[in-house]
Amino acid sequence: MTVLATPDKTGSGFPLGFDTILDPSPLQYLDEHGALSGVLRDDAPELAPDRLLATWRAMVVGRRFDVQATTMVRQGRLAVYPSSYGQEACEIGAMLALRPTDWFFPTYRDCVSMVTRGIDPVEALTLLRGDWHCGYDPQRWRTAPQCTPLATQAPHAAGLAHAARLAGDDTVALAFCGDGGTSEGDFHEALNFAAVYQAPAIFFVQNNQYAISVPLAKQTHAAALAHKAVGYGMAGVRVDGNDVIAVQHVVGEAAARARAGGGPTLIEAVTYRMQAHTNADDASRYRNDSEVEYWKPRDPLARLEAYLKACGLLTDAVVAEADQAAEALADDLRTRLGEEPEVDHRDLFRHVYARPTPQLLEQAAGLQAELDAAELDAEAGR
Amino acid sequence: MTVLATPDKTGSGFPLGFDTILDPSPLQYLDEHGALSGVLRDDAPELAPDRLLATWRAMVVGRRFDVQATTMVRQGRLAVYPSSYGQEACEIGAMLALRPTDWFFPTYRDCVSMVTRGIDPVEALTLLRGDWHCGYDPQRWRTAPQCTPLATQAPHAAGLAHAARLAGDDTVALAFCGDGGTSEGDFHEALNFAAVYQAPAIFFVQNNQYAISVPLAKQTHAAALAHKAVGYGMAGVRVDGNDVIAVQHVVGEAAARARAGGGPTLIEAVTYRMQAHTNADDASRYRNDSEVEYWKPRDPLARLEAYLKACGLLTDAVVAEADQAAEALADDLRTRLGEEPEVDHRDLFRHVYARPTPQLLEQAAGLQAELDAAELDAEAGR
Amino acid sequence: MTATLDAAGRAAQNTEISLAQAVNRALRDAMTADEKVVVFGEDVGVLGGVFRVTDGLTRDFGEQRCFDTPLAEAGIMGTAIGMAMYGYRPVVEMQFDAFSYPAFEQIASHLAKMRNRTRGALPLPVVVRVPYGGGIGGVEHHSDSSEGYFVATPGLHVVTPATVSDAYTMLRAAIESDDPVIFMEPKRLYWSKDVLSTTGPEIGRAAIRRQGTDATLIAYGPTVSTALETAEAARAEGYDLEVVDLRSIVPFDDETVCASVRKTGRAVVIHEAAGFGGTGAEIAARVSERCFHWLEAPVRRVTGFDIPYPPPKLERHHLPSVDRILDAVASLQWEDR
Amino acid sequence: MTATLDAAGRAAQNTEISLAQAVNRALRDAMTADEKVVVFGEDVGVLGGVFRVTDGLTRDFGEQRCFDTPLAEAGIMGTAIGMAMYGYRPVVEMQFDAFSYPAFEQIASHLAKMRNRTRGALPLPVVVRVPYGGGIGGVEHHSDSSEGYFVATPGLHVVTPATVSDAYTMLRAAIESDDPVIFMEPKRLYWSKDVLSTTGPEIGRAAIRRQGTDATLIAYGPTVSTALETAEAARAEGYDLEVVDLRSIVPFDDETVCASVRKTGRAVVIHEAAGFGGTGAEIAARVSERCFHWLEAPVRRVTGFDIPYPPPKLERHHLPSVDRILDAVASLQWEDR
Ligand SMILES: Cc1ncc(C[n+]2csc(CCOP(=O)(O)OP(=O)(O)O)c2C)c(N)n1
Ligand SMILES: Cc1ncc(C[n+]2csc(CCOP(=O)(O)OP(=O)(O)O)c2C)c(N)n1
Ligand SMILES: [Mg+2]
Ligand SMILES: [Mg+2]
Repeated sequence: MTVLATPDKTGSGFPLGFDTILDPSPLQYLDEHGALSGVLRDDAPELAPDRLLATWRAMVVGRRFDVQATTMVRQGRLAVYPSSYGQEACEIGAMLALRPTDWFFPTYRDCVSMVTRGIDPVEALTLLRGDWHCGYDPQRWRTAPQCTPLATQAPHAAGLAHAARLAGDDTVALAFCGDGGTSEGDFHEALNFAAVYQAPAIFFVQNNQYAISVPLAKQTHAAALAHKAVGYGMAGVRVDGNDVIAVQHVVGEAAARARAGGGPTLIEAVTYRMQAHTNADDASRYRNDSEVEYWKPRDPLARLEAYLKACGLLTDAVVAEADQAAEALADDLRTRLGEEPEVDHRDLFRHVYARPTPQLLEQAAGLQAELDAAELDAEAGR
Repeated sequence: MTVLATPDKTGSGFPLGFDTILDPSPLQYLDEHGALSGVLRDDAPELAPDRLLATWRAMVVGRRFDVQATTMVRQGRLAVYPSSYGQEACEIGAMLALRPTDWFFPTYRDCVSMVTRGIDPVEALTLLRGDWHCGYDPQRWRTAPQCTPLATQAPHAAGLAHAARLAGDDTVALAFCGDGGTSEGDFHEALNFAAVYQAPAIFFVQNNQYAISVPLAKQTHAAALAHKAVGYGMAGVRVDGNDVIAVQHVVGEAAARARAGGGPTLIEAVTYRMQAHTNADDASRYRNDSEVEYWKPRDPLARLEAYLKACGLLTDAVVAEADQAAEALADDLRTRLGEEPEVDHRDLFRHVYARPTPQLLEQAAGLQAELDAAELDAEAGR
Repeated sequence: MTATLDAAGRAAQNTEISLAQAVNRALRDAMTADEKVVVFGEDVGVLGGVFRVTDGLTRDFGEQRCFDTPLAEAGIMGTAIGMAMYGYRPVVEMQFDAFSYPAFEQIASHLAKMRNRTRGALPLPVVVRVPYGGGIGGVEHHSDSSEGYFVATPGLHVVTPATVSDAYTMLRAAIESDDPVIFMEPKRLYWSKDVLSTTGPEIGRAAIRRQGTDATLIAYGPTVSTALETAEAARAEGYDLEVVDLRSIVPFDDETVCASVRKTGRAVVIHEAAGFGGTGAEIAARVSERCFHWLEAPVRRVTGFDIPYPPPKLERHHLPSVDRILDAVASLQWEDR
Repeated sequence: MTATLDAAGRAAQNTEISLAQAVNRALRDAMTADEKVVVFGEDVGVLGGVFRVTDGLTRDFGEQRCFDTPLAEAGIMGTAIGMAMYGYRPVVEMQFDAFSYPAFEQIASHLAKMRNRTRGALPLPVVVRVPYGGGIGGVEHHSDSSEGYFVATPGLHVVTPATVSDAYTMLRAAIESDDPVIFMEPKRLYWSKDVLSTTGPEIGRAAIRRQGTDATLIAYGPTVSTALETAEAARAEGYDLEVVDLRSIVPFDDETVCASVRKTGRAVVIHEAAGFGGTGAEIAARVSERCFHWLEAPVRRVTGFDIPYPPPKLERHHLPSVDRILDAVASLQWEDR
């Protein structure tokens, strides 16, 4: 079967190949209890034991990262941390379905994706630590700097995908976006551009039900965010965002279609933001614990674990190795985030332009003189 | 029957009352030959002889206005004129389906609507004449100033509709927009706001197939612009924009639903821009005459005329009266646009703020002194 | 300005409140005084805003008067314009300065121009609240000083309070204004506290915050307190500095500013935004022009560098500091003394 | 700048071409020289742009190199950023000045900052062509001078040619730049003609367009020719005026400007944009500061009024005119002569 089914309503007049699912119930393969549901072919790559174990391991490590970052923001080691606890199936499933040559465009919430991609966890936290705006080399990791102005990364992904296609490469660009971000004009313009150019782009909306305090019902009147695909004539799919098998599957299909010239896809992954918006937020002001309780048993990691256990894949050795890797990462974070990094004030002026303007040279010299004088004062004990 | 039919695909999971037509073929009641097609109830208000004749008369007058304005721009009496020749079914049908208490938001192309509403034709041309940015009193005519930055009027309509609803009034707000304008972020944001607030707004897209030189196929990959309604969970309909009966009908239904608290509607009216974008444009650079020829027999006025003739409604007296009214309007335009209007330079400073700032008072005094000096010089024969 | 405090307000007049609370109280009192005043934006409803400025408004005035919007700033601004056209007086919040940029077209092409376009027929009594400036350790895009963009857009009033009392009285006046007002709130001062007084100057006027004879420090919003600190520190170095708090940038109070500079003969302009093309350029240019024969030294500017706002760990180098202002004062050619 | 003309270009070097044609030729030559250069925007394809600046590019280079976009400026700018991240050198057109406003967030929050955010790893070699200024009888929103918004945004280069030759050489240099360049094209001058020469100064430098001894007129883009006319007219009144064409606003050529003003001792700054908070404020402020001891009179500004751009019938009152500039020159305190 094909997951992105042509709507069963034939004669609706959609152009051929149009395969947005109008049924708003999300696609799911692994149910809340960790049992396979739906109709996924046995040879689907997502079901290969190696892949399943790699996925599970990435989720164990990703979650440990998130928990550690949350701890460290409480200790004042990060300026702010927006947790993706509970969204790991999205964060990790999407990443594992891409190739290293594909680009992706994370938001502030997507550190776990970045770590999954291979970026040094400390570099992944540079922005949130307050050291610099981006800590890793975007070209090396084919990962754009984390984006804060909502949905503004979506047109970048459309443009990069279009460029890749013009260049004859089979690169795909995936942009993450929140449910709130879908309301921005840039989201609309990006999807439209990508559709018109049939660019190999994937717009992956993590619908975690909230934009800070604003619930989805105040964000849209549509039955599903995936329905927006209809208006762009692009493929759209709604997937259970806590089912890492389904997420990998739809991203994989979307990427394959994009590479084959089939154009962009809008994916809405239905998930839940288990923590407050960031450590600075107080979620009790706008939502009930009971809502959070409802989502706890729907945990993406527990679900996968249950399945793997049932399959007998989770051997003690496998579990021990993953736990060890996770703890090593946490230890490393603790140590390295504990150090006070050197942030060079000269960086202020270095990268504004390829060649600093005369004005900037003046200003840099002024600051240097100020700091030198202060140092002299300090030395003189003043 | 109800025109905005619930999609016949039951079980698609749409919320109740969701009635976007997914079939992209436009709704039509009056075919190209002026024969009634489709299933419109005999007692539909649009079919009442009085209404039919009033509509026809407005179209005769509206077209005459447009032709006269086109002539006068060639004579240099207007700075620019974007013709709506061939789009009269939209311009006029939409207006006649509204109440005078409803607001509407025209673009630069919608002078014919404004004249239909009752605005003095010369005041309707103030912007395009270059005298001032808006010539009529928007409050009196419940007509926003013509909007040039594309789609920016759409959120105003959403806001005004929301305000009317909060105030407990049954006012509806209708915003015109072009096919090109639907690509702007503001269009998206406006529809989403209106849907979330269930505001009594109508977004009426005149899909005249071009945005200056850019054809619809480069504007969207969707089968229909009306499909965008799906993504907002709002009603959407695609209508033959050269069928003034159908246009009135769908606008009437949308207005009725809006008044009843049923929320906004997106209407896509399929029509054609018979003239160049404006007099300054050279359409031969980007489209073939054959395309224009294809649309000529689909003329909205001829079509209605054929129908009325077949019904025996177009008596000589009726025709004579309409012709006379149209010629009177043209004469009046010729005369009054021929005069050089007084444009008071003091207006430059008068309406920037309720109370001019000290800075503006200084500047106004400076200009006045300059002009006075120039006048003295002129008098002195210098 | 005729703002009156309600009973609760009067009772509270002797207790200190924060600047954020002063803004909240102004909103409350304006909503009570005029039912056409509505407040909306992202998270301003149940949450009460990310800075708690709109705390309790939805609870006390209902969802129709204070409501959350979808996440779209152009939509917020456009909706506000439409509502104002229908007789409402919207007060909208841009959650952080840089997040007003998506609304820029609505602001520049409509909000600023509607009265003018319609020869006064469609005034837009809209207040746009923009928390601005740095110094709170915010990550990128959370510390911009965007006032310059608005200042350069005719048709807008641009004001910014630096005190608890001004936050209250100026916001009341802004809401009562029949013109759009960009109300820039120095977010760094949200937690500063003071007793509320409603006897301040009119909204368009500057205030002399400290009298002095040697030089004039011209500041607004978040840099007013830095200027005052500098004036204190300068006493030790033998300078008696006057501090002008502009309060309103558009309109500009030439009278007060020029009187001060003509008295002292020297001026330093201070703001957080980048210097090049910033608001300080206008101030320096007009002071230089209007006080030409009174100036003993060129007007100096102490501003943010011409760089994107830096990350938290570096912002202390970027922001105008007491030391940097003192250096500028010292450079004002005192050879004649 | 090492721009070279192709054979056809060389042959044409002795014939006059319009400024629009010079821009067209620069695009062509850049596209020929580097296949990563792509041109896109609204109506730039088959139509060749509403000003015919991109005439024939799609025909000659194909749809992949010059293409129409959907009608959405943030989309255009965002797409350009994404393409630049992948190694392209996009040159995009904003159809008219005021229609760059929807792209403002992309410009301010990304285009200007990407190099900085990524410590140089993601430079954005994007050129944004913005036809700007008035004087062509355009209805509202078609005559804005928006340079000030960009000038106040660190990370952008902002340049504007005033001659046919500069239009060519500066655009070639802008496309070769590894940084984003806002290329402001004075639309009023699109039809002005001259013989093309490629021996002008570097892109960041100002040019002395006329030598003079009494006062310096500082202009850019559309007001350079007005300044030159004024200088001619001023001869009759006994003033020998120097005219500086800035060419580049960011970076700013302090050296050339200050040398001129120090020589003449007087300066008038001229631009079409509203005066308050406009680019002229920066110029006047820095000239006043840096040339303080050389100035015989305050620096004057002749600019558009602080109003929304007026309708065609009134624009002549708004735009800096020879008479108004002469008045400003006359006010430069010549008592000492
Ligand atoms: C343009 C813009 N407006 C406002 C904000 C402030 N803001 C930061 S996160 C956020 C909510 C985002 O919600 P959503 O898109 O659902 O993503 P989530 O945080 O849930 O991952 C808001 C309003 C912003 N970053 N950018
Ligand atoms: C924001 C903005 N961008 C660009 C333009 C320039 N422009 C004016 S009309 C037009 C085409 C509009 O096409 P469409 O929306 O289909 O309306 P039509 O002219 O066909 O009625 C363009 C690009 C504009 N007015 N506003
Ligand atoms: Mg969310
Ligand atoms: Mg069109």
